[in-house]
Amino acid sequence: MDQQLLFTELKYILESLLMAAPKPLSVTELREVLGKAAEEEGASEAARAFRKLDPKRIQAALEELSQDYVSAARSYRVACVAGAWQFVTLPEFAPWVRAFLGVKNRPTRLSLPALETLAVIAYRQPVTRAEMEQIRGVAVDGVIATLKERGLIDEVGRADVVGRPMQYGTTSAFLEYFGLAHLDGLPAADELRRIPVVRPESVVTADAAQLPLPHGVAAQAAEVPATTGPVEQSAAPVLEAEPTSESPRS
Amino acid sequence: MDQQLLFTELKYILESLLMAAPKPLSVTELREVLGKAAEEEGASEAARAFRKLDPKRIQAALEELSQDYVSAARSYRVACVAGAWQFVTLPEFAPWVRAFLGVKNRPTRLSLPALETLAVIAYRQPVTRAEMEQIRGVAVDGVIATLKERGLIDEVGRADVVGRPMQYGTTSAFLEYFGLAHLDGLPAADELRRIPVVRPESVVTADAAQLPLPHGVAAQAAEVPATTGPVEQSAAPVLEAEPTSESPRS
Amino acid sequence: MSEYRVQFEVFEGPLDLLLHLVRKQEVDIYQVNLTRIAADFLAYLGQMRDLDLEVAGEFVVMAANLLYLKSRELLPVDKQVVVQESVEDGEDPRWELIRRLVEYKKFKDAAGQLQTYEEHQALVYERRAARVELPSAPARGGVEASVFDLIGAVNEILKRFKNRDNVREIEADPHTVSEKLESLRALLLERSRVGFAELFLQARSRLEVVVTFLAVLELTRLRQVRLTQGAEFGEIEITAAPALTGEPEPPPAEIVPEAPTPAPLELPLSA
Repeated sequence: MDQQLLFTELKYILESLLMAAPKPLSVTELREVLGKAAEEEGASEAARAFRKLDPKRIQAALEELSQDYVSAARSYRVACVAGAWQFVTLPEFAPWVRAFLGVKNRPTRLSLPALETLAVIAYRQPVTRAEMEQIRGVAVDGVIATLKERGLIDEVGRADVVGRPMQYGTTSAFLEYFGLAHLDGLPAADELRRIPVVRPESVVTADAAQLPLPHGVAAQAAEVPATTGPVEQSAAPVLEAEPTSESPRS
Repeated sequence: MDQQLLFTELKYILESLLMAAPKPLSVTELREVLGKAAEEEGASEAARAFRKLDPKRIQAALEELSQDYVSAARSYRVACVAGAWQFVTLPEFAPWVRAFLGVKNRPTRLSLPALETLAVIAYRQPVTRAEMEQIRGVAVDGVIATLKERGLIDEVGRADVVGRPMQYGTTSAFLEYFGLAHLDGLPAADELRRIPVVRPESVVTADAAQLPLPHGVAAQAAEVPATTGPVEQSAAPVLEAEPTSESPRS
Repeated sequence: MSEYRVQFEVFEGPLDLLLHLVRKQEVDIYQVNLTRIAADFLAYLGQMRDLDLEVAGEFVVMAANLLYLKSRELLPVDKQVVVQESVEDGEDPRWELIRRLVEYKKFKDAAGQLQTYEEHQALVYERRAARVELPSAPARGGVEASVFDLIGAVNEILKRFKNRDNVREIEADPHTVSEKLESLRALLLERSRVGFAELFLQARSRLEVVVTFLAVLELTRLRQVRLTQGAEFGEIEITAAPALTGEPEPPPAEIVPEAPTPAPLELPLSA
């Protein structure tokens, strides 16, 4: 069988498995099933062809499958949530599905402070309480307790600084709750993870403009996680506006 | 909305229901769901449009849906089996589906005694150990432990009789295990729940709790724990029972 | 802090309030007039006090910070001692505040996005397939049939009688469990293997179906018969177990043969 045909075949096999499964399936689980089917007595040539597949190929087939449903006008699609693939109904059919299955067993919606804190944790994990408070400008104790109780975050270690404070990270329940495939699926993930708030070339406030430009960038760089590397000024994705050359005062 | 559009909409709604439902659905059930959705607060115009649909229209929409899948090249289709509609995978994908259900779906099959006990609990819950033993004629301690361990049953209260024995009922894991939406989904539920088999005065098989024991029964009686105690005749609704020479109540 | 939020939920903290004030100025964060912002911020705190709302510590700290920045700006540029410091620190306090604001705003936006996802996900239902009908597979050894398989099968058979039932059934029905039990035993001794559905072919009423079913259950319980399926969802077969054929087997089997003549089973007659 040629490669393209095999790939299409693989896609349909995966599709049939998602259809028959009583739960979402990860690439690893799907790969195991393919392996097992290949080893069955009297396995077909096709079955044997999928014996030891590169997980990347399975991933690619699932992604193509998912794309198929985006273009097909149906009431459901294939989605990846927390690393596991599944068929899900589209939101516009919720009224009927709800009438049948009942309201989804979800706890009450998260408060805005909880969502903000969760966003900080999600993008900056592992993160300490002090870091969260620095970003949000308020105490986060109560919110952390709530988020932990709901299983959306957990303690993931201790920071290597004085006092060895607890660090927090998000759980897979977090991904499930928001329907995210994985953390990279967070909106604007790159931007928020890297602290891209770079001082504009022409400076913000009046007096600063008159300074011999501080090697302020250097100081800032210290805050940037080591892995990020040096921050190019030109690459600075600025939030929503042009930097100004004008002093706001005046 | 014009008729054709409504019909197409209906088709997709039914499709989403079949997709989300953990069991096959009959036209009657689907019609009920549509009715329920129409009565929800804030139901959309579309939802209200399907309030009291002619079952024939639902049937027609399902048939058209089924046709859609015949022409679509997918790994599954919509089928009607024994009057109930569902998504089923195509036979050519059976090797994989079987490999999956074989590996993943059931860690270990329940033993027949476990299933019997589970059936008794499912149909007669809340039910005490004594009642189960009365019905099954053997001690159920081990089986209860197994079922509890697997999360299929749980303690749900205490019976209002002497000794206040623990009562058991099935859990939601039970429903999942058997792919049931709710307890009413148990096969022949009404039928089997209603059979009030009258307890015999003298029992055929060993029923230690109730009888002046015939000698031959001694061996089995040992299996029944002493704690079982006398069981109220009238409080013994049983699933399966020994025929009796005289009905105690008639 | 939590009591603060309860009382004044509009702003979650000083940064939130600052962002709001920046928006009111209708300028970009980078262009914000700190002097005006400081004044607005203090005014807002004053209002809170007037309303007898407790002003949280974070707000007070921020107010102090803003006042400091404002005082700096009021000085002529050449008098700003801080400039040197700022070079040393590599950090201009104004810039630092703006950086925090920009960063905070991004997280606030991200939180808003998460909220959208949250709402969306509440409306999404995942498929939880029931066990799929498998085309009969070349199963080895046969699978043991569960009670549920049985009940399912009976249910199917009962459906056939749904429409046929009529008043006649109210009359004494000849079928009893014990009778069925005996005829089943006889049948199995003769043939040693019977199809489950076959048992019901001759049934003429719902009652007879139920009675037959109970007899099968009873025989299973007594381990006199075994129920097997060639494949999952395949036809259920009943075979004679050693206990029935007279070979040595555990006690339960020995008890039944002595069964006294049983009375008819009482069933509710579905009207």
